[in-house]
Amino acid sequence: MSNPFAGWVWNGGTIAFFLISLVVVFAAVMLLQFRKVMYMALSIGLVFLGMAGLYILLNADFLAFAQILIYAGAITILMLFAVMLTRHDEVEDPPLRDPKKWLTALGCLALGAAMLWTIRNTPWSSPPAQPPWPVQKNVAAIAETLFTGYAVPFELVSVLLTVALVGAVILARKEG
Amino acid sequence: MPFFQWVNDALTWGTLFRMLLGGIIVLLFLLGVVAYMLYFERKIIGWMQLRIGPNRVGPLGLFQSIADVLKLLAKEDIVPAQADRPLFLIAPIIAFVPSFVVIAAIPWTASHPFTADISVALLYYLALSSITILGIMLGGWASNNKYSLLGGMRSAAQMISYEIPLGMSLLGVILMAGSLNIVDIVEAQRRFMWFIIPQFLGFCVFIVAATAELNRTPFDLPEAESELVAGYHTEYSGFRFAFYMLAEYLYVFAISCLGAALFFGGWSGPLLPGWLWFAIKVSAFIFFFFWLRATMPRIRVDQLMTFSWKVLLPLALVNIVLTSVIKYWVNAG
Amino acid sequence: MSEDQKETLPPSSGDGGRSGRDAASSEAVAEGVDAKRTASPSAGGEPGTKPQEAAPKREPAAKREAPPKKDAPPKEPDPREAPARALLEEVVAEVKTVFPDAVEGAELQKFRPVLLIRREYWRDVLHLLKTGERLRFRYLECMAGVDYPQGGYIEVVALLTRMPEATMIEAKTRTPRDAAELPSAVPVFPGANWEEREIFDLLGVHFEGHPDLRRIMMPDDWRGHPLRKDYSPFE
Amino acid sequence: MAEIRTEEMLMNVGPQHPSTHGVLRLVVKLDGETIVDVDPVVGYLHRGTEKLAEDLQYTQIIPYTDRMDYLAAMLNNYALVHAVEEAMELQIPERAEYLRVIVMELNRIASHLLFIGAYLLDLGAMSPFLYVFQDRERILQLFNEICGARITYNYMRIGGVKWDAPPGWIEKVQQFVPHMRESIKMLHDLITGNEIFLNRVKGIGAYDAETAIAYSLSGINLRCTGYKWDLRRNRPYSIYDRFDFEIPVGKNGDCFDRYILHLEEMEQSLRIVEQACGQIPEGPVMGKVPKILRPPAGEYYSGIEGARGELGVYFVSDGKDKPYRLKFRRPSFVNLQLLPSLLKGQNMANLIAILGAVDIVLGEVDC
Repeated sequence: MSNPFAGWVWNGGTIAFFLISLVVVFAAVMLLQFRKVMYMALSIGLVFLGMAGLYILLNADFLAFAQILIYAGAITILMLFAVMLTRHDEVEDPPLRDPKKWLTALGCLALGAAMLWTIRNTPWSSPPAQPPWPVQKNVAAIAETLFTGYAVPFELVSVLLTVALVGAVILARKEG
Repeated sequence: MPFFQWVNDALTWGTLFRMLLGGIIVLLFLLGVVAYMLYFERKIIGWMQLRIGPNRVGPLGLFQSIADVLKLLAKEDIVPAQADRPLFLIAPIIAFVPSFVVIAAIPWTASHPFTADISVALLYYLALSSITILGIMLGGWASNNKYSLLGGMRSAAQMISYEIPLGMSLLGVILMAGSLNIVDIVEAQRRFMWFIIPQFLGFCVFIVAATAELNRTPFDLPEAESELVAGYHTEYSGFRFAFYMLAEYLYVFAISCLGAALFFGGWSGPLLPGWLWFAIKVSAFIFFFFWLRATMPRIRVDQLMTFSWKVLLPLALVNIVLTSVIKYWVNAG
Repeated sequence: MSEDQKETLPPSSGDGGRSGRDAASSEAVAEGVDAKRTASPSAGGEPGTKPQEAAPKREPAAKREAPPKKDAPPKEPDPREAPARALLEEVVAEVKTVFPDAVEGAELQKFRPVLLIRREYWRDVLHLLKTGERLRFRYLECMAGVDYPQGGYIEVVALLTRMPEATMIEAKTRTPRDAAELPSAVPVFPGANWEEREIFDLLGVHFEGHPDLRRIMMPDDWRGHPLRKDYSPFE
Repeated sequence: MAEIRTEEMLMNVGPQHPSTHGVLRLVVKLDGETIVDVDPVVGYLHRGTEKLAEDLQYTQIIPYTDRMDYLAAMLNNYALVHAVEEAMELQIPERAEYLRVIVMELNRIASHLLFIGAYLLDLGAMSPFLYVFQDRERILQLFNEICGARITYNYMRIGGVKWDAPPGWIEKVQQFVPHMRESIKMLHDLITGNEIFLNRVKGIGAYDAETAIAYSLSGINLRCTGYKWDLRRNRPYSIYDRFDFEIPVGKNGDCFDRYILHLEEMEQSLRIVEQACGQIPEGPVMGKVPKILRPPAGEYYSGIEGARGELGVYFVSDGKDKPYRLKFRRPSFVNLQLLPSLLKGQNMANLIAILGAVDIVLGEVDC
């Protein structure tokens, strides 16, 4: 195989891609590594934020900010609330030395290798030179798709969420 | 201003330099804005309360806030012994970074130098500002102080609750302009009329939710001195405290910019240059927040929640429905 | 101690002469007050218009002597006195119908009826004074403790008011200094709570049945009771 | 569904806290933001005034009374002076009585003004605090002119007052009255109609007259329940029977009634001041009083209507020049007792609203 970096343009986008990927991987590792629940919640927030960064690089602005708003903002805060409001030892016990760990590591490596091999050998259809719609029309396109092609599923999801909301309120009422 | 239009350029040393220069200029400008916002807040509230306000440092006390900032920077950075040290140190930064980042989406003039032309600017604003809540909540928790914890919790609950009516109130404007981009919204107003008129209900919801989102009187519960001493930043001192203050005042500025751009036609106006019009409108908003602070007592925490969910949210929904129906009707007819 | 003092307000250490008088009718009490009042000029050289002159007789003899310059021409009886005495008689009679031997003494202090209650009856009498059909002194205006080391007792005073007439009477009781204990008035007057805590703190009177008897003014680990006359901070 | 376990939190509000009005400490047991239990801890300012008084001549005690309720020191002065005068049956010159009434009522206004300012500050509104200080400042100036002090007046003496009013003083007071009426109107406009304020105080911390009487509450804390009880009327002292004024009472016994009664009482005090300024005669300001005051032996109690309730002085004299025992019945101390039962089950934010409305001064609570 030729130079894997052939054809790369070192512009902001690519640098950002590598930086963000690094942050996401780092945050994901830290999430597993931390022993304090609070720190874990923060790490997962950082992962969400990094994913949003990747979406931006893919020109999916709307998705990116929805991701920040809902995952990095609301869901992380929800987790923090849950951590603060529930009583537990905030520190996990250190993991036991376990032979299974080595097996796990081997399995992970094998999985990684398999995925890499698959990706390299899949005949991808050549990507379009331009994104299918101009950046500015991103939101409008999503809206159009949602409310025309997928109107029924969208409405169904809305109903489901409303039911969940009402259910939550009723449960909370009983508690009080 | 092509000099600062670097977004789509290849990354060269020149681009990097222009990037950094633009960033530093905006940063310094914002610091100046915050410093003099503080000064005017103290002056204006002073006058409203029959006092003089700062008048010692420099002519008319103009350097007072600069002196205050210097004092804060020179202060010892105290970390309470029982605090969660890493979180305590990082929380103000989490709170403060998004406050600067959101400014990027706000166009100050028609050619908006320094401003990212983001297609989803309003969503961007709402999303990023929600990160600040994280910083405030963590600061309250990490201080290991009961007042801080209560303040942090209240703050998170309040800001989350009011983010929803705030976002909903913007939807009316978005529907009318047909875009999430603030530049497009301002342009739409130039063609049609200031959205304050057709979106008056939306504006009312916006201004209330914005005040709550900013934790300002009468919604300043998170830092209600008389109950929680200083709320989430009770234990903070020195420049970490300054970070929280900076974030708070930057959001005042940012929300005022947003209000001016979405409801009052942004930079548009006769005779005067665009940036001046924008500055005047933003100042009016800021003045309004100061004015509120000098007038209002504080609302109670349960009333605050009830108000958000039972009054503001339904109003915002009604506004959305009305706007959609009218827009559909106008388009059809 | 002079004999007229014994007649009106004997110390709680008890003397045999009391019971007979307690059993007597309200007129007898009133006469007792009168007797004191007429006796007092002869002792203090003061005309009969100053009923408060009776008070010092509870004090040790060394303290009680009023200055001789108080000699004044005899005055008319104060118009406030007659109704006050009538009230005193009425209250004493009411109390005695329920608790015949609860009242140890009765007098007028500056036109204010004063009842000295035997300490075992303290709470019951207060309850009676508060709820009694014709008494209804339901407002506890003030409570105070006074230390009398020479007499060996501490006096606890409760000033009760009938509302809305604003008629005030004073009920007091005595408890020995070295084992100061009284039934608490809190079940009767919730407002006595902190006053009793204060008396406990500063005078060391233990109020039995008090819901929350702790020091209130001094720190919890303070030793001694500052308002006692023999208190020394350096002990 | 699993049981949600919530933990009770013990919070120390005070002794250094912005809205405990001094060094009051409240140990609050919280469940979330709901108050489960409150234990007020007082005594941080205890100076042993009652013990000190036993070693002081009666006139020497007067400055100590200034330090009790330092917001209404004239009334404290008067409470002591009045008790001794009653005991000794002294004759007070007319002019002195009028001057006393004028300064006492002015002091009541100053104290109520501060209550309103501090209360609104507790509720998060800063401006009224500074507005009321403007008016209070004028009263303090008047006091400064008449007695040379702004807070601790030490103005009254047994038998009269220390100084006569300087020339023009009465006129200044007369000018102050309409000015103050305007200010009260302004305060009504600014505060009483404010929706947020009403929401925070209406129906909060309410109790009925029976409870108030059982807990020996006095002053506005009693009158807010609708029970008309003011010692100036019910047990007239000094020359209050010569003036025409009303006793405003509340209806619901809530924080709002307590707030509004302060404003209404100020208006009544202004009426008294106005009438007193019109009637004040010329003459001496100090009666004929023996050099050394020796109240005849006995027990005495006299209560006056202080700014915060019934301010009583109970003292036992053994015929000497010093009291054998002196006890102050401090209204703040007594009124504060009801606080724990008012707070139970309330929201944490209501703690401030309820505590503030009780209107305590810690110098008086601790004495």
